[in-house]
Amino acid sequence: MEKSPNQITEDLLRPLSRTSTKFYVAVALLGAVVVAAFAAFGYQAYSGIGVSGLRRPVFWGFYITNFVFWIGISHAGTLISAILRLANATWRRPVTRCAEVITVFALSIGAMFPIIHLGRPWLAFWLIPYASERQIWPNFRSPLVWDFFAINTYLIGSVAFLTLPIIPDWALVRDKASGWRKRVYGILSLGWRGTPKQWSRLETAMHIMAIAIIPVAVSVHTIVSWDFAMAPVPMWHSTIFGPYFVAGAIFSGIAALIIAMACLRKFLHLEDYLKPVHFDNLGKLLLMMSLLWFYFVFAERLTVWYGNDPSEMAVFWTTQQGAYAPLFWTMVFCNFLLPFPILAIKRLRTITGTVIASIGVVAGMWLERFLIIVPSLSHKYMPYNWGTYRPTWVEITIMAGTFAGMALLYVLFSKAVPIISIWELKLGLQKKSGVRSQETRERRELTAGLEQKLET
Amino acid sequence: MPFSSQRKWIVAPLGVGALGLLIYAGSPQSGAQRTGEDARAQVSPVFTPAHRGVLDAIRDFFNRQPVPVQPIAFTHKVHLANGMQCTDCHTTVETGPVAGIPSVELCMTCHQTIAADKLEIKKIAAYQARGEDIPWQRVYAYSPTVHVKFNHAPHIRAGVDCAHCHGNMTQQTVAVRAVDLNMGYCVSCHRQKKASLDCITCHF
Amino acid sequence: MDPKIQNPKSKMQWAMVVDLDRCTGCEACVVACHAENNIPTVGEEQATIGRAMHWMRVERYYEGEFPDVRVKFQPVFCQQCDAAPCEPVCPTYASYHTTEGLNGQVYNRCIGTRYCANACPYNVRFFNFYNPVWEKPLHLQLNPDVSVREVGVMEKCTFCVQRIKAAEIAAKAEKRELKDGDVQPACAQSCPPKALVFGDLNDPKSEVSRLAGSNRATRLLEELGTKPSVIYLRRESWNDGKES
Amino acid sequence: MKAVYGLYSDPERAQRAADSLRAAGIPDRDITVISGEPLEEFEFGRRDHRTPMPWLAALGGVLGGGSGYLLSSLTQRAYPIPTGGMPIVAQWTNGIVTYELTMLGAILMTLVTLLITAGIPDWRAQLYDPAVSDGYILIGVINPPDDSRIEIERRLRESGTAAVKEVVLRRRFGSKLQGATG
Repeated sequence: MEKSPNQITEDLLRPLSRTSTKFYVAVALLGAVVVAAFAAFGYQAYSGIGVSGLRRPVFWGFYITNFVFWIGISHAGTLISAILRLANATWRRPVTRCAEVITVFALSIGAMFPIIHLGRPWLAFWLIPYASERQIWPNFRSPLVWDFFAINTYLIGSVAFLTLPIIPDWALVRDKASGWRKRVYGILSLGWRGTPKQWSRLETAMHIMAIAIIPVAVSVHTIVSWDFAMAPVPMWHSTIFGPYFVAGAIFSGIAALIIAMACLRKFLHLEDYLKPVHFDNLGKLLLMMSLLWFYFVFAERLTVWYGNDPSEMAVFWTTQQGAYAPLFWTMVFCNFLLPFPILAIKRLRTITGTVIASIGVVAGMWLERFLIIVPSLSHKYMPYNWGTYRPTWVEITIMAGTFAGMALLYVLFSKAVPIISIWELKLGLQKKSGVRSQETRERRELTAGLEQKLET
Repeated sequence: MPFSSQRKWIVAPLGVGALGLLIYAGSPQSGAQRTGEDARAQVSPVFTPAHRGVLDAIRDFFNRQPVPVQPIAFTHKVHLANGMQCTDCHTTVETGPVAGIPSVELCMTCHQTIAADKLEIKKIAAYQARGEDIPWQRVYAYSPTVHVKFNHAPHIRAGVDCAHCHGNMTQQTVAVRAVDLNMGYCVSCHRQKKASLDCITCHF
Repeated sequence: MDPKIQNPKSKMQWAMVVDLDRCTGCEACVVACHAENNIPTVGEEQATIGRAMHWMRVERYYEGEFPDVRVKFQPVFCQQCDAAPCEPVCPTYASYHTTEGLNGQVYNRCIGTRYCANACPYNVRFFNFYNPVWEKPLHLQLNPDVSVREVGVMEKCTFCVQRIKAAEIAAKAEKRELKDGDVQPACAQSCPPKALVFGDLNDPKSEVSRLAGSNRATRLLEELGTKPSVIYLRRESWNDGKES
Repeated sequence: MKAVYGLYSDPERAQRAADSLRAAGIPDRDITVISGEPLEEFEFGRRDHRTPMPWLAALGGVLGGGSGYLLSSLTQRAYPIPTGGMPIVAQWTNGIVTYELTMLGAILMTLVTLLITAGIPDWRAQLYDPAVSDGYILIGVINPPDDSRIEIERRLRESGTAAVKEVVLRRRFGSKLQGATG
């Protein structure tokens, strides 16, 4: 059953105009958690980072785990949507925007963690290269400064990548709305009219952005991995980290996207737009990433095992059989043993199936980041200095706050912006129904005739 | 009910948040007892925040220092006009890290007789009588957080004029911060004179 | 490997020699270091979870089965590496290489990423998780020549840089070169069996240069390529003179 | 300022209207076309298709990369922090900063080019009709010559629109986005 263009407009604008009490309840509850997290951070900034569970030798813990996790999640959108855009995959149209939103929000949240984890967060601006009377600039050798540049480039790029195709949709809302909404969306839509020139420029710009954003996304997670790989810490100092992290990021990103789409489908009644075929296709992608993830883990572990370096073996065994083994094997279960059969068997690759697999993957990938950071730091070289780590309520509250914050931002966003790109959907319809000018039709017939001739 | 299943996943983070608040409210380190130095020691025997309050922290962040109010309206102008040298009172400037503030006795060696009837001199005499030193306030103080270890002697030996950093003292009564001694000021002079630019020359 | 590390940019190369044969594990160096460098004591509770601060520590490794147990002592402090992993990772140059071959730590520049501490293979960097306070009258024992670090900054052994600077200024005032023995860090000064010797490795006549030429000379985790400036003289007395 | 326009429910008719206006001697650039979605399959939807945007993006990349390289290498020279025998200007790591700023330059240049060439933001009153959002395509002429107005209206109507409208546009910042219909 195909929807008419006007039906599409009506369906997708409904969440913007109608607000249920449940929306307010959700915002209040999520907002409460976010406020609690901000309070926890204020308490930490005031008292000192000692209120977290960090200690010698585990100087990085939950905060950096969450940093890597959220930056990983952010690869959902821009990368997937850019690839699908460039590959001209027609099924992408309802998916791209909800993916790009994840990118922008997850990246903003992730970028907060390096600041949260600082001993003196009020001096975080020293990472910005600006001329000061001190005449000292940031150290461009430091992976943290690379992070600063990479994340900012990615953030600016993905905000543009998300916002540009929204402008025509805002213009649509402007035309349909009345009162203060009309004025607000009138300003937001920047006076968009929809002349052929505007459409053409927008599509060219999106094409260039899609080409530019893919290498940026790859570089961002590579650089995040280099935060670890540049330090001579057992099992960090490895060339595999760049691609391993990029693959992991896309893996968790797709999983987050599937969960977000399932929520949207259910709560915003978008059953006719986010169809089983989308979950099926994303499920296949997730399956491929799961296999790729397993391949990387296996390659990394096997190399370490054969290398038999004593300091690396200490970390290896503690994750394989020691204190961190329960977490390690949970991770393997969540990232491979659980999603693999679900996604590989066509009958199980339903919406429910992919969502279950995705929840497993998100949890598993969080654990993966934790297992990369903590066991290595707690087993560094000289056994006299081995230690352990346990988070405190401050870290847990801040982490809960970021998850709630992500959900909150998503809920608010889907209230302000059509979560599925209306004009792109209509464009898809137009292409499918074959509305074409006389001239094109003639040209098509001509080429079809030529092909027939060539075949015979 | 489309939102009924949503509630379940809202409850989890909220529970954690509520738990966090509960622990926060109950933790011994929370609360408002952290004002003043004495209260610090009572709350935690070892640790406190770096500043006494948020305002203190902000002032330090922007390097705002209080304008010193001196107990005696000392006038450099008059002393220098009468042919005294800086080193007559600031005796250790050529040999040590600090220039040295003259003791009340040193003041009184001259002022026993000179201008002994002036009001301000009587104040000095009173300090001497009580066996106290004059509580001079620092004018050129580095914030403790910048960790600068300045040493006067090498600068004097390198021929840096006192006025370079302290302004023209022949025109000042009580010393005022005539020069903003920020790092840029130090570094440009070090560059000019080809002195060390190693961070640890000053910061350790 | 050539025991001398040449830093082409500097005249000095400050180094320490630790004679493991002489070390008795008395920890006088640890106490002296605490007193000299205003190192805070963190209290029982914090020390239990691993936040104790000792720029200098004496590691103990046990050998053999009870009752035939022997203890090996190994004083460990910042190795002042020539190719230090802590330096390039600092985003603000708080951790950097000084012209005299030290690993400088500029407290005021430190924003507390703790990246240097992770990168350090020797675990000799310490972090101020809270703001340290000296209860009265203990604040009177603070060394005025050394900074009192505040919450959120890293710190570590400086080779008593305040003493080095003082000696250099004094030598310059007397218009002469620094000579071997002019500088003594607190730990070396207080070591009863003289297991710690400090000096300039670039000066071929110095005591450290002589000891560094010993066939017992070795360095900690040398295989990592950090080129430490601390030279350990291997324990030979247990092995009856044989190579261990 | 005045404008005459017709609304067309399907692109074929809009195309016919545009062709008809052109036949009447109205130059291409005076014919306003507005649609709620890109109509690349049609001739009138492909106007102004050529753009130097990719080249400008590449130029932006070059500028960004150049400034990235200069930023990192000049600041390292400005205060040469000793690095213990390692180079003061570290080319490999500066390459990373250069790379990121290259991409940033390309992205920003694309963005700026888009905004300038697409003529946004522009909140002044322009020829527009909210019916575009209902799927209609607007074909119109701004400031038609008085003598040919009747002719234009006739041609617009002939091409198959229900109503030809005339609007007066008030060039005032922040005024309503569409003028009063006449």
